[in-house]
Amino acid sequence: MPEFLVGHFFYWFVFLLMAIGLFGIVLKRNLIKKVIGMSIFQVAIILFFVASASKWGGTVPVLDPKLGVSDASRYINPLPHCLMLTAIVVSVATSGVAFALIISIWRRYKTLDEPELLARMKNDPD
Amino acid sequence: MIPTNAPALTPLLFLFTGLLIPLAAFKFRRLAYWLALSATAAASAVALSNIFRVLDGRAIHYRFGGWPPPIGIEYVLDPLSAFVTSVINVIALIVLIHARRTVEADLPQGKRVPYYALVMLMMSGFNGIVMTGDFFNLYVFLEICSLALYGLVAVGDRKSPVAAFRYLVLGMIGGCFYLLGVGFLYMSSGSLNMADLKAILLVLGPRPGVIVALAFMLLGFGLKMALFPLHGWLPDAYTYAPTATSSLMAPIGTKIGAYGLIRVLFFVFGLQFITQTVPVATVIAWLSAAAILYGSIQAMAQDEMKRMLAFSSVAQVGYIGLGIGLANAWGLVGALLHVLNHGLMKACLFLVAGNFRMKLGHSRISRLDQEARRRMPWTTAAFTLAALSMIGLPPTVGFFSKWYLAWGSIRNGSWVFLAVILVSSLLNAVYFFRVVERLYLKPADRPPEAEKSGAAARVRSEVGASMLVPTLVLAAALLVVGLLNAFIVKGVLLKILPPGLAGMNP
Amino acid sequence: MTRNEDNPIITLISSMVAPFIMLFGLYVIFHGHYSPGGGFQGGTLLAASIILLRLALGSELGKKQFPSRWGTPLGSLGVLIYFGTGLAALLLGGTFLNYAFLPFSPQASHNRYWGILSIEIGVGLAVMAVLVAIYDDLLEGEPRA
Amino acid sequence: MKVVSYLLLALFCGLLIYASTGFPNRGDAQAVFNRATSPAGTPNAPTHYILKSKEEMYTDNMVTTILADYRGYDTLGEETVILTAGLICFLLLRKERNRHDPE
Repeated sequence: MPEFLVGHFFYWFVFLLMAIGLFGIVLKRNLIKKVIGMSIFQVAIILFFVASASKWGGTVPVLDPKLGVSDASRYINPLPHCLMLTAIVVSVATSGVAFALIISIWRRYKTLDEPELLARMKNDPD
Repeated sequence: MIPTNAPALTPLLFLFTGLLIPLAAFKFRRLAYWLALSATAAASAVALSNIFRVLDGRAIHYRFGGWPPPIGIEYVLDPLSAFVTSVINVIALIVLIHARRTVEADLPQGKRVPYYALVMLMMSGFNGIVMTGDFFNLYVFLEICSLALYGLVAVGDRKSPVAAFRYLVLGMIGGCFYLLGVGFLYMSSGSLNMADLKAILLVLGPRPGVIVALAFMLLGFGLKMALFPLHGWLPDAYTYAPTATSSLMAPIGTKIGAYGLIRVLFFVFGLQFITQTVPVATVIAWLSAAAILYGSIQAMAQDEMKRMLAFSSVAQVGYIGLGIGLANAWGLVGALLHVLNHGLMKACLFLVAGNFRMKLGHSRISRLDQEARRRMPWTTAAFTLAALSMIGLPPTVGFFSKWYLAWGSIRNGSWVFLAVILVSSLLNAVYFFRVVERLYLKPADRPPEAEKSGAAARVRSEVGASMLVPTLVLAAALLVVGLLNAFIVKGVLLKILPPGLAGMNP
Repeated sequence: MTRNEDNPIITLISSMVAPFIMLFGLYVIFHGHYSPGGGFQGGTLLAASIILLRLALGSELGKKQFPSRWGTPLGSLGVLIYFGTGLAALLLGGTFLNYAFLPFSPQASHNRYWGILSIEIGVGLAVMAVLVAIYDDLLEGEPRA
Repeated sequence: MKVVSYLLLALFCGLLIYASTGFPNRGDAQAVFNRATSPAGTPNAPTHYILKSKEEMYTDNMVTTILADYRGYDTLGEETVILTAGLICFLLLRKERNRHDPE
């Protein structure tokens, strides 16, 4: 049981981080705070993948001449790192687009508060 | 060399055009549209020929970088992906022909170049999703097409950035849920390749990680395809997007989610897993039934035609989901046929709404009357035909997919779903005849100016040929595909069925 | 937005530091084969040096160094370098992105080495150009700093 | 509405924790995704990457080899994603305003 706890507590922290991110997305009223929540959620997923890559006693996945390549367990798993580089770029791109949208919302409605925004949209013809 | 490379060509072709347009348009801005159009035409031709290439049952595999599957990424062209790519590419081609004038009306000169580039990137994402045999690669292309769609939506009406932002938030959650599902699958099995995972899952059996991975993938695809409780982004996005975008995303966008569901449920997890081990199929079927009723009832209450069509899309996605959830041969054939049919019908209806917007300046149902029909007889005729098809009158396409879905419900003994299909047809009739009645029977509020001045010449002002022909082609396709549906079902769709579902004799 | 006109320390330090950041970005791109790094990380550093100058010297001077209208075309050029490397492999008889078929060297592993370098350059260029372009676009239309 | 949101969040966490009970311990070199072959007997990709990347690509950094070669197509998609973001910002915010923006 303690072994299970030591082996899993990190995942639970990451899950907590995901829940915080989702909380921000769903319950915050300000659009910028929603974007912050999105970033937290994405970072939590990235942490989750990277955490799964670790091996006790393993080193960074760059070939070390002293270690050689005979034993795969000496290097941590490089695949999740590579996948998460892609996911980081995706999250950067999503945030960029979100801010572009927020700027054009601000230019048209002069507010970023969601209930206020909906009220102003309702009064808007079109 | 070329035939073996063919399946990979369509996403790459779109990608290449999407990269070329910003460069070429530095000098020649007008080139953007023609590049996009010719790429789509070429891709449609390749996709249609691919159907015949894989019908003998042997899938074409394409290894990127020359690495064998679990090591590298591969594209798999099997009958399912060949069918779905043909549907989306051909519909996109027809819509793009129509899009030229509406984009000119909706966007200033300098913005058309990035617009068409984004359309190409979106199509590359769609094709990539359908072709790929690797879960993470699917995620990357899912993000490409979702991102492009957020941008394409946000240049529409005044309220469109808000709609696009909501779409972005929900789409991002969907993408992240999918990625989380992939992560859980990877943690449980150590592989990202679909075929490899299928073999591993047979050995592993139902583990907590695998079950939750399935749940998250369903949530992710459900958000992308706007299945009932997850449809929040759809109505606003469809309503406020520019005409070209909404007529591109309505027939194609939700189908990608449906494709993902079919691929994951039937071709990776397998029939046994989704019906007996973890009965998610039943959940999907009930949600879809709710979606059909909810979408149809909401559609009756709408005044703006695009918004009505959007809610009707929620209902139609429900039909596809119902077919998937029935998890028998009839249901799946019905769902696949409805992917094609709903694509054609919705494209036609959105083009009609675009035509109304172009010529009348609005598409509000309460302001339509005989005057509109007199001015645009062909557009009105196309609308009527599409409405009949949505209701499901034979011999239009809408009838046949409902026929297969109804048979699937009967085979499963689920009379509730049969009742839902019948009731929804009635509801469809109500909300479409409301429009048709106005167009044919309601006299114009004010006498047309033409009568006052005594000249009846100005009465007819139909849209130009580049907009009218695609609309009419789609309307005609509703009849032709309806008449040919036996060939499509026997020749293509029955070959798609996964093992365990084959052996149906309609 | 208010701005202290011509703060000499900020101007001097950032214009001194920016070239070194750029140099380090290039190092990260080209040294990605042997140490943590690669196109994306290096491209981000290059973009950081350009954006630093824009922040410190103001957009007018910064745009002399890197005009904002270059952003999108350079970005697609970068992706096109990547795509072209893959396409060259396809045209030379392999599958898409199979660098072993590139004509750099008779040895497949060396070919792959050079292929990776070529796409890292494309990635770096694309990331730098697009990040600067996004920064410029987000600032566009704001009151002049 | 707020209560429903909190309940959904709790459900989300519960689902995740349920899933995590099936995971191998963190750092376990014998976990299913770290072995030489998968349970179905197919080769396991990360092990191949670690053992073969020097030989096949003459490159020390395994992350680079995966990023650029073994899974190079993903990276092409990634570049496309960021180019898409750049194009969207161009489309939304460049000087030539949309019809509805006030000057």
